[in-house]
Amino acid sequence: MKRVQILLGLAAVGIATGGWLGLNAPPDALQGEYSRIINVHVPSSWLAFLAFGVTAFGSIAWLIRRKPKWDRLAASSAEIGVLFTGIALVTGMIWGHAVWGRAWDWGDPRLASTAVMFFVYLGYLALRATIDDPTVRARRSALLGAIAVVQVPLVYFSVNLWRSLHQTQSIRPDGSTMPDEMLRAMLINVIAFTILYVALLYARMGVAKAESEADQRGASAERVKPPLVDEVRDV
Amino acid sequence: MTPLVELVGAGVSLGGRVILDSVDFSLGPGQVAGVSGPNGSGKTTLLRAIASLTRIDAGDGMLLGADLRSDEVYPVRASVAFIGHIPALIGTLSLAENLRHVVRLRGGDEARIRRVLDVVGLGEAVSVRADSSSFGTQRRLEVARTLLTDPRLLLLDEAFSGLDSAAQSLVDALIERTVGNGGGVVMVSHDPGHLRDRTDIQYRIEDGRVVETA
Amino acid sequence: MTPLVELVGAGVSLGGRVILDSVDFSLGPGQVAGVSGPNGSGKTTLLRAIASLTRIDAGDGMLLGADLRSDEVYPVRASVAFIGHIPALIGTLSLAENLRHVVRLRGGDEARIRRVLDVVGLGEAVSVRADSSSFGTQRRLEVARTLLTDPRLLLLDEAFSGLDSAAQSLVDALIERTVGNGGGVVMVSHDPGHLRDRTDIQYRIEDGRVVETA
Amino acid sequence: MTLWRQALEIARVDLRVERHVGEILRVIIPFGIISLIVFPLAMGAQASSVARFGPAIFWALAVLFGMQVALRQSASDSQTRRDLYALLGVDPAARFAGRVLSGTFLMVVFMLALLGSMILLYGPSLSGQETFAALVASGLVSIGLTELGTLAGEVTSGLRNRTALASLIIAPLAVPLVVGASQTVEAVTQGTGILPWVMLLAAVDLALAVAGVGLARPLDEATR
Amino acid sequence: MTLWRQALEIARVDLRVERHVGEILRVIIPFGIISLIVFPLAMGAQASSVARFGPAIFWALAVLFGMQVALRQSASDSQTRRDLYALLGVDPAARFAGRVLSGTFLMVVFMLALLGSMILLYGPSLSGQETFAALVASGLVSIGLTELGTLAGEVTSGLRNRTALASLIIAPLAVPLVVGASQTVEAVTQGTGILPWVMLLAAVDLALAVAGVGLARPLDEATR
Ligand code: HEM
Ligand SMILES: Nc1ncnc2c1ncn2[C@@H]1O[C@H](COP(=O)(O)OP(=O)(O)OP(=O)(O)O)[C@@H](O)[C@H]1O
Ligand SMILES: Nc1ncnc2c1ncn2[C@@H]1O[C@H](COP(=O)(O)OP(=O)(O)OP(=O)(O)O)[C@@H](O)[C@H]1O
Ligand SMILES: [Mg+2]
Ligand SMILES: [Mg+2]
Repeated sequence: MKRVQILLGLAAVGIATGGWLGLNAPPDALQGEYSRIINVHVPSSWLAFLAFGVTAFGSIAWLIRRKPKWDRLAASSAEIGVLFTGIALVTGMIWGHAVWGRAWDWGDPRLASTAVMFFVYLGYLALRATIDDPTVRARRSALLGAIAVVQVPLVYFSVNLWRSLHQTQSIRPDGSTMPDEMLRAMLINVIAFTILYVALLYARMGVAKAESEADQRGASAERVKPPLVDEVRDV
Repeated sequence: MTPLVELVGAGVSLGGRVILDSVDFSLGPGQVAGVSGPNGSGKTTLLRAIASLTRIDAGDGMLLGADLRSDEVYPVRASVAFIGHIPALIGTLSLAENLRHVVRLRGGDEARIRRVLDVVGLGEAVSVRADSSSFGTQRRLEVARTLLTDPRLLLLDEAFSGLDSAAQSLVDALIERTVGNGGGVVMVSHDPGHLRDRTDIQYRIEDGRVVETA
Repeated sequence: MTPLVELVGAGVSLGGRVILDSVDFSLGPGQVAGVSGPNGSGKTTLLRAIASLTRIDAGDGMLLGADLRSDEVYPVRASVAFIGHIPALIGTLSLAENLRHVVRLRGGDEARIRRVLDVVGLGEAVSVRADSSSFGTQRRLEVARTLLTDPRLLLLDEAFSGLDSAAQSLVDALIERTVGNGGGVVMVSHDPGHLRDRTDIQYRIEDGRVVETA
Repeated sequence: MTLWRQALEIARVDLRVERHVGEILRVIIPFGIISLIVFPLAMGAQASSVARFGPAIFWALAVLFGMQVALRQSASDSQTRRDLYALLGVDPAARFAGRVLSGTFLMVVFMLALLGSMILLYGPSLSGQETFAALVASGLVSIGLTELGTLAGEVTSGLRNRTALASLIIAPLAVPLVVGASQTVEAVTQGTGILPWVMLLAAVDLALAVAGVGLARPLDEATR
Repeated sequence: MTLWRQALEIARVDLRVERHVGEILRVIIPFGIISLIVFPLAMGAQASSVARFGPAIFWALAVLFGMQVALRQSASDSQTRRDLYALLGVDPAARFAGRVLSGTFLMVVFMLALLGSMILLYGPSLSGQETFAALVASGLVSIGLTELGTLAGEVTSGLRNRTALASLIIAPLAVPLVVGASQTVEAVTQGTGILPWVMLLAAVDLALAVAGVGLARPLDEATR
């Protein structure tokens, strides 16, 4: 059986258990059923960071080694990262809608900086989509990937510094007041999601490889041929 | 038999300078006119004036029956083809897309595009971006464009430059075809050889004046 | 006597396509090499690779003692002059301003600018904007730029096109001077005549491969 | 008829519809949203009161994007390209119309993304009617601003330094547009009729369209 | 030394070119001012409170429009031009520095125009100190934005719809600048120290400068 399938299987099992536990754990006193969203929200938030970290790693590795696989790693991880950041944003907004009564709260820096991070990597992907030449694409996105990773903490820092001057009406000190069962479920989900991420990463990289080979074949067909002068009259 | 192009004492000034000074020029159907002269003498400006791309501000001019100094030129412009010093393509579009754009704007049969591309030898390079294809390839694409629009007046400003020998005969075929259909050709070249055996009449320009007609 | 340029099995790919494939090329001091081949065969790419403007991604290459695949090229680039298909000028600057920009960037004596402009016959057109001067004028300005930088390696990509006969002999003088100073010249042309009586060695390229060396 | 066919074709190529529209959307929508995020961050302590500014910020950003259209335009329209079009029998009016079409398309996309995100992020208290009014207004403003942008582009690229003033004259015309737009929404809030405002916007759009088409030839001539 | 001489020369020529083309001063500034005007108008009822938010709005708009200034600059860098510079022995780092110099100059002009109009239009109660802080911040923001614009311009050079793409890439990176700038002024108002914010801005500028110079060569390679 292929590595990807094994990983996917593991992830499925993990998420099933995590989900089951999460659904049966006693709901949070304050938030009721909505607190269960944490089982998706927190794992995806964590994966966002992991994925973008890997993108940075791939980018730098490419700059040093210049091997296509590092470019594929960076790109694939960025795509998955954007996906999970999106999930974190959406689940977060749903959750917020439920517990704060509004989807977005400018009082929590984490929100703004997450959103910004989300767009940094959307930009990264948009750049890739615009470049046809594989080498140029690899070079430029590797540089952007490297710049981005310096910039994510910078945004976090600045936005937090920004908030710190103003009275924060914080969501929660931390998850500690969560019921233990809920916390356990969440941790299992975090692990399961991480396995899922690795599986998706492998899969996506495989596809990317196939794509680039297809491009190669397509491109190499193109050449300029001698003209058919005699036919000029009748076209 | 009315001439395709007729300039009488035509003058052009650009940037406050007189570039063309009382030029007389005439081209009849089926004729090929050659234009030669030193750099900066006004050859390109003459072609642009004939094509109504640069307005004449002295004398009179007719292009395919339209007064060059009036709005009559708008409708006739579409029957003029111009191959200039630098290929006029949209760099971010592929070769095929460039031609499709032309056909759709001008009206015509998109099916011909493939044929024409084969004729100019670009049948297998259609999906290359124009600005990442070689200079000569871009030149060939301009020839292809002209083949698609088959014009009544063909203006060639050193159209042979950048083309390999095979592609150069392509331009010759283009000239023949235009002339064959009763159109006219004006070609600029620095190579006396090029002009000698192709032209019916030759104009020599030196700083903005026609100094010799043969 | 080390060669000025040496390519061994050099390859270049662009847009995911192999453009140059295991090319061997060598140019010694005082030599003039000619390059010919059909449109799109890779001549310009070869010149760009030699000038380190396009990186070779296979084989090895040396340019004026610098490894083409390393950062050693940065210092030597300034001794290379390239006249390409399309004039490389800043259109919104005047002819004189363009040259001054060059001199100031590269270091050198601004006083020479006037002299050089006279030599290329642009002494009176100095204040015309580059993009509103004629194509041949722009070509001449490139010759002027090369005269100012007097390079050790001169790369000419159809440098004669667009120039009138007088200006063409200017390019010949440029070639002689470069060779005279122990430099080297690589010239691309579609005109066998141009190459025959100017070059010591000729390369013919087809489809990115050197198919013939004479 | 031809003029329209040409305008549509130019718009198509402007957007390179078949391959790159997706790409454009992927880029423009996020940009709009980020611009929204910038404002509260700039407001510091009062960030929480951003809800009240939602609409104002929305319209200000509309102007920003209108200007981008102007610059996009002047960038893509080189003299060579103009000449090419001229000899393909493209009427300058068709070129203007085409640019406005593609520009408006981008602009509308931008505005919709902006409106949606604005409501989510700032949570302003917009009634259904107000939202509707905002949508109508956005549409009309998009057209108007794009027409302005395109004209401004034509003027700066075409006449170059000959008339530095021209674009300074054109740009302020954006004011009535955006005022009209914001007032349309205000009117709903205040319960007064929105018709006069909608009419104003429509009138400006029309006037600009007429101006654009009418000036197309003279502007084109001015570059020759 | 050479690197500086080259940078200065490139900046000089950039400004010269801008004087010929003049898009930045002729299009971006007017549009920037318009969106300032639009703001209170669009706020309708709360228009009165515009004075309080003047600075915030200023910063947001300054950054958003400033991005465009930064981009227009780097747009002028065609491949032909890069090649020309390369064979003149211009180090990519010098090109970066030169662009940043000229860009910063234009940006400062833009910022001053906007700041002036903001004070005129909104009449915010800015103390001398606050105005000073604003000026300092503007300076630092101008540098940072230009560095960003130049970097983004390099990364996107020669690509389709590069302006939109570059805008998207810059916008998030500009967040620290907005925050820093607005907070610098706010800090004065609140009597808390402005140092941390000035430091933040300076840090960002420095980081970008290092990145720009350090990545100049790889970035240049990336376009070959
Ligand atoms: C990647 C960044 C993020 C991380 C690391 C993160 C992490 C967390 C964690 C650990 C919790 C559970 C602990 C707690 O309840 O406070 C939580 C709760 C929450 N998050 Fe996030 N989150 C992120 C982004 C977001 C975003 C973007 C939103 C909204 C759009 C959001 C909305 C919420 C809400 C509403 C809660 C529940 C608040 C409460 O319990 O009262 N989060 N987040
Ligand atoms: N940036 C690029 N991206 C992709 N392909 C490119 C690029 N530049 C050149 N090519 C391809 O490389 C091939 C060789 O181009 P090159 O300009 O070297 O040809 P050439 O021999 O100079 O032709 P010509 O005689 O027309 O000048 C062409 O098929 C062209 O499409
Ligand atoms: N837009 C313009 N503004 C000002 N002067 C111009 C403009 N276009 C051309 N000129 C001037 O007109 C003169 C003739 O230019 P033109 O291009 O017609 O010369 P040409 O005969 O084609 O030269 P070449 O052989 O170099 O192509 C040149 O001196 C040029 O400087
Ligand atoms: Mg000419
Ligand atoms: Mg070539």
